[in-house]
Amino acid sequence: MSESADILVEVRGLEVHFPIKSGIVFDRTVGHVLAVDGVDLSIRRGETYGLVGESGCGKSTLGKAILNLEPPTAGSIVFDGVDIASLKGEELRRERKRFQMVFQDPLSSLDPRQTVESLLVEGLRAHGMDTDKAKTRARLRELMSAVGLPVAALSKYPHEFSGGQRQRVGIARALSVGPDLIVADEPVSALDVSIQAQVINLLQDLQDELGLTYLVVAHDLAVVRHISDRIGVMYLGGLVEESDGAELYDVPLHPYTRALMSAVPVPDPQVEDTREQILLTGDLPSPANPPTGCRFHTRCPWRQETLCDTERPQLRVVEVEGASASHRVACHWAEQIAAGEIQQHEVAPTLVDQGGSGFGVPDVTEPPHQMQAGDAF
Amino acid sequence: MDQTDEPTRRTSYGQRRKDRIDALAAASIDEEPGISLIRSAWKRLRRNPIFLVGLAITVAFVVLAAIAPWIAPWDVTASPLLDKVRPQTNPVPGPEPGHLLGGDDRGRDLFSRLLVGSRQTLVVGVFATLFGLLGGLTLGTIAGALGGWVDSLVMRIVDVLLSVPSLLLAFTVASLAREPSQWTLIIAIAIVQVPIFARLLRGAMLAQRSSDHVLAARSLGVRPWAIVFRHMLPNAMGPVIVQATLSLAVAIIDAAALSFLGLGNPDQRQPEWGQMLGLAQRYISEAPHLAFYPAGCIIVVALGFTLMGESLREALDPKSRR
Amino acid sequence: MIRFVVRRLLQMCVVVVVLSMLVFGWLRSLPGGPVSAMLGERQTPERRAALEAALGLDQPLPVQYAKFMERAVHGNFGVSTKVLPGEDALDVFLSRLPATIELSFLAMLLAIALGIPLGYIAARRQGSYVDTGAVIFSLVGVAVPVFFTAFLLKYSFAVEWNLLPVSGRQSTGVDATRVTGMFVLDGILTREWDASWDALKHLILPSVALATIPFAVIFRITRASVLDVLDEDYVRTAEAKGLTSRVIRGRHVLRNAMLPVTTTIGLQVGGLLAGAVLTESVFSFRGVGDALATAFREKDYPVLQVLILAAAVIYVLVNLLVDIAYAVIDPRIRTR
Amino acid sequence: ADSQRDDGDGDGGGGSDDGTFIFGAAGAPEMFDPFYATDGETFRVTRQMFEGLVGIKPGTAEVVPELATEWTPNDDGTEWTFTLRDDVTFHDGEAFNAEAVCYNFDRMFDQNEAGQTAGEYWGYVMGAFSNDAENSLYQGCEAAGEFEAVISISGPTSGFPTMLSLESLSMQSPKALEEGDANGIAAEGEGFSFPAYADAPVGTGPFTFGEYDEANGTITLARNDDYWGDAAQTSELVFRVIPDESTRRQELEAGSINGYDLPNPVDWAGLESDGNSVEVRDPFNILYLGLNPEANPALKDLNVRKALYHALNRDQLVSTQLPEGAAVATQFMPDTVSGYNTTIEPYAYDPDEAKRLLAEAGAEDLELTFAYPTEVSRPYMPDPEKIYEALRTDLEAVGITVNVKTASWNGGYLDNVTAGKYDAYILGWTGDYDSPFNFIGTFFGNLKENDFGTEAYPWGKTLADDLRAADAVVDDAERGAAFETLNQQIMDEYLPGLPISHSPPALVVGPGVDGVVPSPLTAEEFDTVTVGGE
Amino acid sequence: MTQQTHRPSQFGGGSAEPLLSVRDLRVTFQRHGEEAFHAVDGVSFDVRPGQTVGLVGESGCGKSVTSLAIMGLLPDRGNHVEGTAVFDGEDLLTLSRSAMRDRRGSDIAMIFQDPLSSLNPVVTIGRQVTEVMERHQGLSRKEATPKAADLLERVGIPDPKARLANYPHQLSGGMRQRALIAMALACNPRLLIADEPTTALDVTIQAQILALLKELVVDTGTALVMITHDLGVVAGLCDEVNVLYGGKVVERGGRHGLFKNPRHPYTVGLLNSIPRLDAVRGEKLSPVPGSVADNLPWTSACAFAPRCSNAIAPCTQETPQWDGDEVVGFRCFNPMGGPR
Ligand SMILES: Nc1ncnc2c1ncn2[C@@H]1O[C@H](COP(=O)(O)OP(=O)(O)OP(=O)(O)O)[C@@H](O)[C@H]1O
Ligand SMILES: Nc1ncnc2c1ncn2[C@@H]1O[C@H](COP(=O)(O)OP(=O)(O)OP(=O)(O)O)[C@@H](O)[C@H]1O
Ligand SMILES: [Mg+2]
Ligand SMILES: [Mg+2]
Repeated sequence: MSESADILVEVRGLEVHFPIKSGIVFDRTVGHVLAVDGVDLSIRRGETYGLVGESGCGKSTLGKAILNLEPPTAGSIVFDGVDIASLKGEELRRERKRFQMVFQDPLSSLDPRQTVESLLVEGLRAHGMDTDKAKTRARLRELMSAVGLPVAALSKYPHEFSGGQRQRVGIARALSVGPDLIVADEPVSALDVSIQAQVINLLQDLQDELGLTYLVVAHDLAVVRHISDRIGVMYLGGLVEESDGAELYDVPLHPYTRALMSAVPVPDPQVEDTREQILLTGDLPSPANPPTGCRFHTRCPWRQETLCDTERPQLRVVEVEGASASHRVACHWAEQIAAGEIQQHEVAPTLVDQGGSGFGVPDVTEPPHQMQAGDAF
Repeated sequence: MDQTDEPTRRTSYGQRRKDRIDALAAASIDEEPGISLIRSAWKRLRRNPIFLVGLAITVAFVVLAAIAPWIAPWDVTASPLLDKVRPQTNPVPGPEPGHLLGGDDRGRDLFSRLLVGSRQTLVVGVFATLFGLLGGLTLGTIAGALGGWVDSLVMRIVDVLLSVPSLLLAFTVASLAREPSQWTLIIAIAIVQVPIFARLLRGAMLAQRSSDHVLAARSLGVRPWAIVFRHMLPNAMGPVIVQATLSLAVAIIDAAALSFLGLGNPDQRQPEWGQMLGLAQRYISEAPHLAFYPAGCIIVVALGFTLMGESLREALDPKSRR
Repeated sequence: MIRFVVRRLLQMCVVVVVLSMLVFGWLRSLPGGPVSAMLGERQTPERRAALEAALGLDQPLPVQYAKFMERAVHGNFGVSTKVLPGEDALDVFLSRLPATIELSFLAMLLAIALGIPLGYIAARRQGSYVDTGAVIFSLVGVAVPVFFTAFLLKYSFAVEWNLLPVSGRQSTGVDATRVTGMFVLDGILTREWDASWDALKHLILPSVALATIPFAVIFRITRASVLDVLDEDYVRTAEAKGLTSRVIRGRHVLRNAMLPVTTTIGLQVGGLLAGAVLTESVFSFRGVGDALATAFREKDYPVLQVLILAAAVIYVLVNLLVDIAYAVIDPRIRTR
Repeated sequence: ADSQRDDGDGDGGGGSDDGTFIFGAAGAPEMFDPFYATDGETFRVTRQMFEGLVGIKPGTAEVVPELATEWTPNDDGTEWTFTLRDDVTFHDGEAFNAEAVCYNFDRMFDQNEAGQTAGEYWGYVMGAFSNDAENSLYQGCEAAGEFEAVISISGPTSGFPTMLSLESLSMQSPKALEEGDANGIAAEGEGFSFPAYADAPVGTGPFTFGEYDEANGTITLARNDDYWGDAAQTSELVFRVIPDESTRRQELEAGSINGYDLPNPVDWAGLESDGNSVEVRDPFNILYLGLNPEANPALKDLNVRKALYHALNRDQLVSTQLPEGAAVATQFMPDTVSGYNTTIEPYAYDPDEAKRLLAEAGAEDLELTFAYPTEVSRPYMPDPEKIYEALRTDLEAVGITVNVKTASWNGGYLDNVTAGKYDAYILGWTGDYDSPFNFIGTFFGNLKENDFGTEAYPWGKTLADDLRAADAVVDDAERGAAFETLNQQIMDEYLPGLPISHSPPALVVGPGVDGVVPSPLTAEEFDTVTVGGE
Repeated sequence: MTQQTHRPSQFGGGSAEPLLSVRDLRVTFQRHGEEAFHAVDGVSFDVRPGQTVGLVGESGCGKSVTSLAIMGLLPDRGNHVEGTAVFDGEDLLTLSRSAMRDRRGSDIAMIFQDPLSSLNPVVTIGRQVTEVMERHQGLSRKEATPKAADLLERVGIPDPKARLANYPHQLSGGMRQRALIAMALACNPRLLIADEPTTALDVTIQAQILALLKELVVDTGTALVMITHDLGVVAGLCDEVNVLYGGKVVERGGRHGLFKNPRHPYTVGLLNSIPRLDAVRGEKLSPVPGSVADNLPWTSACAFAPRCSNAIAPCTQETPQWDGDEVVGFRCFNPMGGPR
């Protein structure tokens, strides 16, 4: 955030609330799902910003809101100097060629009735870039080779491709109008492991070639870490931590980030047998009725008597060893936790929903021993 | 011994692979042009005996209807057997050489009338479904595309229409006409179909509206009307087309019922199955075959369309592709 | 739940008022009318005008409607002109209702008792001859006109084999006490078993004829729904638990498959009312449908009005009941 | 289809001593006060319970004494003295006498507004009610003695006293009328609400009212054991309402009814061969093809109308479409009616002549809007559609373009005919009683309002006047001659419409039923019927 | 041959007899008018008491079909099963329907992938748990209910008594999966087959469920067949790992051996294509090229050959044979890594 010229997207106080309706004769709004609830973030030109979090925490909604595909309830999204959130109709439509989206499910995001060619030409046509037949043709070839598909694929229908190939088509479509920013919503989570890697590599190659800026949404921390320059961790509609990719892994500051990290299984028995695990109790509370104060306090093993349940922590830079100035965290007690001043404790199941009591996690190589949830090894 | 801990080897290994991916990606997409969903559904349908039976019936029916006037052995308005008709002793002349099924109560050749009767039946069925489809498409598209209060309004109207039993509604509409004709019949049946199509299409349109590929088109900046007509409508049409096939059967049965009740075309010069059935009612005790033939024809044709529609539905329903 | 019911009832009131206007306007825009029904060949413009004036039919439509509403508010829906001349139309409806309830009830019972098991069997043996046969049978049932079905039924069961009565509700000479107007029930209540049995025999053929369409629909929905449910993971789970096929069929397959069937049954009530018109006429069964047919033929406007509105109310109420029942059997709605 | 019916098993034989006669009716009676009734189904029931001053000889249309043993008019035919039977009591024990007769007539005359509209037959034959007394045929009734009633009318007419045989003008118990507030009819909404009397009729006939089981559609009448004449043969008479024609037949075949009216001519042979007897009535009706010169001016030309008539192959129509016993009509009334002209020759079927006449009239391209009614079956046209088809084919054969029109009987057909919307249409008439004026007077007697639009013709007024003059002739023979002349004129010079045929309506009774006397007026009395005995 | 399954002797003593021994399992789908398709093509593996055996592979490689075939849960028609699956001395594949019914749920239990769709939405959790006990242990519903509450408690569902009356939709995803596990454990099965039990769940919930499974295996000595496509899950849980490709086991090993020294190019490819939290950042992944659609038929080639970086001439001409035994082995002409 040193140079504002570097910043492509600047999101301030973004909120997306979905009304919950009900009524006797006429529907009234009786509440809101706070899908995104006060997010600030900025994405620099050319970087990959990764967004992680559990299902339902608002990642996709945030991604869509940034593209104004989901109209924000509040807040501003300044894209290269233009506030997208306030744009409407034709203006917004014309602006769209600068930011594109890649979807999670490659099949459902492609119109099953259109050939790849017409899918790709459509974007060009919408922005008046399809004036010259030969040029269009050349552009299509270019796109196909960029995503590693043969030109013959142009005349095929989406259902005739494999999952990975479909995702390539989806990427080609996003690229067709020459965007600066691509929001990729879980671009690989519907794909097989071996195919995932192909698509991740492709995304990286394209970024190198075309200087794209990415916002990658995923629930898989490993995937996000692999491709992101910076990572934001979301919990229940808000960012709880944001930092450079490597640093987040080395110095996770937010208890939720720690738990998330420790939950990801590593395909290495050695690591699996020895690493510490923080088992969270229970599930994500409902975004229609989020907990007061820190949204995580109901599941937090480091929860304190004060502040946590009354005041919502803001993202802030903390003075912790190894944490750089761009590392922000929304935790009242981040410093104390990092310093080991606050110890983990057992979390009782909360009112919000079904909690889980602790379970022993046996170590598979050594005689199993009981472990309390939240006990750090 | 694996390469995992050797970055250099790994890169080259990776590079090798990358090349292969592209080669492979190319290889696995054969050169022939793509097969649309419809074509692949057809491939499945081709092997479905139920569909084939339905198709055979339907095609036979359509072809017969097309060529009926030329192959019918007798002029349907002439009464070659009239001399044999005696109201009490021989109200309906029986079969004889040259008259396969005998005659009707006016001494007209029954077989010829059955053959030619397929035409009006087809016309009524097709046009009623077509008009119903058009009406339903318009309403459904408006409701599904615009949403909001327009949607609510349209759907309330549709609800009211749907809450009246269909035949009763058709009967009501048909009886409103001062002079029954083929067209009042068609309109009456079409109106009954409108809410069905509208609701179906609107549901499918709403599903499309929130689908990823429509979102994708929106994010591409495709103009709203183009999204409606290029993406939403074509994809929402699947269930509608299936319903249209089924509706053809229903339209034929309803048309028969209405002309049976005297609301159809009053002009007997051109035969129609429902009307023939209605006329046969009087002879039900003495000459039930007069009712039997047109009823049989209606049943078979309705069955043809239904079998086709049902198997189409199954073929297009992703759930049934096990 | 109560909010839901109140909401639906309010909606129903709106529907009924709108419908009453539509029906009122519709009937009066029909060609012909009660006057020509009363006068027949003796009709002359003069006599026509006199009769119209006497009946208030010469006044502008809104005035007529206003008068109708005014009377309706006082519980007076106009007197029947032809079905039961001189009787209040609502009373005509009420007096005919028990017969139709009796008939529809048995028809629905038949349709359900046949449709659901057959639908289940057809689904279990999808693609088999049983399945194909049942599907075609149900389609044929829908396509055959009621008068034809009725004729065949009467011909074989009543005339040829003399097993059942041809038409009517009770044999001549059976002296029965009337309590509810539902003859079978009346016989049971008064312990006049013969009368009850006789009335039941009269019910069988018309209810079979009336049941064909709901049977076909219930059969097909059951079949489709069972097919869907059989594909569900929880059925596989139940199999994996080694449960007996009886438990799987009842608790896991049918209980879920019945949900859409329940709604269908409600929707069929509307169809049953429509079907009763033909069936009751053909079987001389003095119910609402027969009254509707007569009223339409003879342009008995007051009765037509009451019958159509009543049908709409019944339809809405039945569907409301179905929705409530649905909520009761589907915990996903009940516990929300 | 042969019925394998077990004859002993019918429900018909049940009940007391002499059995029950169960008759299948096509519709329910409207009420039981014949005065307000208009339809055949009601009259069929009330006929068994009520009698008029004059009656009809069974099996004919001839007038015979009934409650009056004789009647004599004064010289100008305006005062009629009726000598009454002295052995008659009403079902409620009230005595039948001249006072009762006058009570009845005054009751019928003195109707409130609703009653005037509802009391249709009175209005039809008498013209007006007490509030408009000068226009009424009926002028008053006086009891000249206990059993002598004098009825005054405004002028002689062919219809009086025959019209007293009308079911509507039957004698009813004054006490019951009084107690049941018989005149308390009111218009309510679109219908009439009837007084209590309408559900509890009291007459003098061979049967007394039992009950109307509305829920089951049965009307039960019981034998009147105190009947002045021969007591009814069956102890019970039941009418079962069976609207569907084929159901009536099946009920008969199943043995659960003993007879029904208007069997489909198609079924006659089959019914007979199953052991039933089809009783064919003499035709007392006329089917005609109505023409309306106002709707189509080309029809104003007599030659065009004649051409149309020559185009019709009525012999073929009668033999192929109408039941046995039907006859080609030569004039607008059946031959049993006085005033029938036996010398009129039918118009020959001659398409060439038809074409020639059309050409002569310059109407080769004649286009006709020709209509028929649906959802109806009348005694004179069991099947309008079929008759229409035959007529249409004939018309087309001589080069006329026919625009087919239809509407249901009550759903616009009658209205459209009355309103003159069709160029041509088929319609007919069944006589109420034996009077020529009841036929042609009804058709052409009212110049302003008749379906034939005779006002458009130069001779229209003459015809109407002539008809009324003929009707006012007191002497029967003279009057007959006048009507014969008129019939001739109508057919030769006027031809306002084309009389087609007379059809015999039938009624059918099951095996073992005897004593049914078919009436041309379709007015059978069932007291002579016996059931069972096999 | 050196890899030790690290816990075979804890239960069943010595070199325990396999509890389940699958030999040459072959499942062929034959649809009307379509070509026969071998979804499972000669799979063999053993499961010993107390052992956790993993089946890993990409989507469509036949994992689920294998488990369903063992359970006798394949659809009634359109398929053909060959081979043997000996459980406790009996071949499950030839057992009568009713005998198989008796085994299912009592001796062998199964957990499915999607906890919501795998639970009957209109029957209470309690009933769905008790019905197994009623069926197999002859308990009455009344007797079974407290046991069901105990079970729910054991799998970590808080306030189990109240939960018995809940319907599946009233529980969260993790709780539903726990309930499913409770049902599977109701009759103390000796073998538990878990088909991707955590795929539909979030990582934090996945960790909870995996922890639970681990504990159960240890506590009860139940043998566990773990089906997953996630090598990470396998690494943390399994004693023995079978890698499936195109309906055949292409490599097998103890988890330490397999992860450290993978031999089959497919296993290697899989391992290399997973982004790892502990990997050096910025490194490119090395994906397996192509997709399953590129497979060759096993009949005359190695199905993996078209995607294989190590493919040599015989790979496209012959079917590679199993090189190894019931404990370790692979199916490759040109394996990666040095000779063992
Ligand atoms: N259109 C909508 N109307 C109402 N609520 C919505 C809508 N879209 C999303 N939500 C709710 O908002 C919350 C956030 O949804 P979102 O899809 O952004 O989550 P996510 O983090 O992307 O989850 P996942 O990983 O499952 O995709 C969820 O609780 C969801 O139910
Ligand atoms: N009932 C069936 N009929 C025909 N083919 C089937 C059937 N069930 C599965 N298959 C096919 O068998 C193959 C193996 O399927 P299976 O479900 O075992 O894969 P899987 O390894 O479990 O994959 P996933 O990870 O997606 O669950 C697939 O190609 C599938 O299409
Ligand atoms: Mg999402
Ligand atoms: Mg699977």
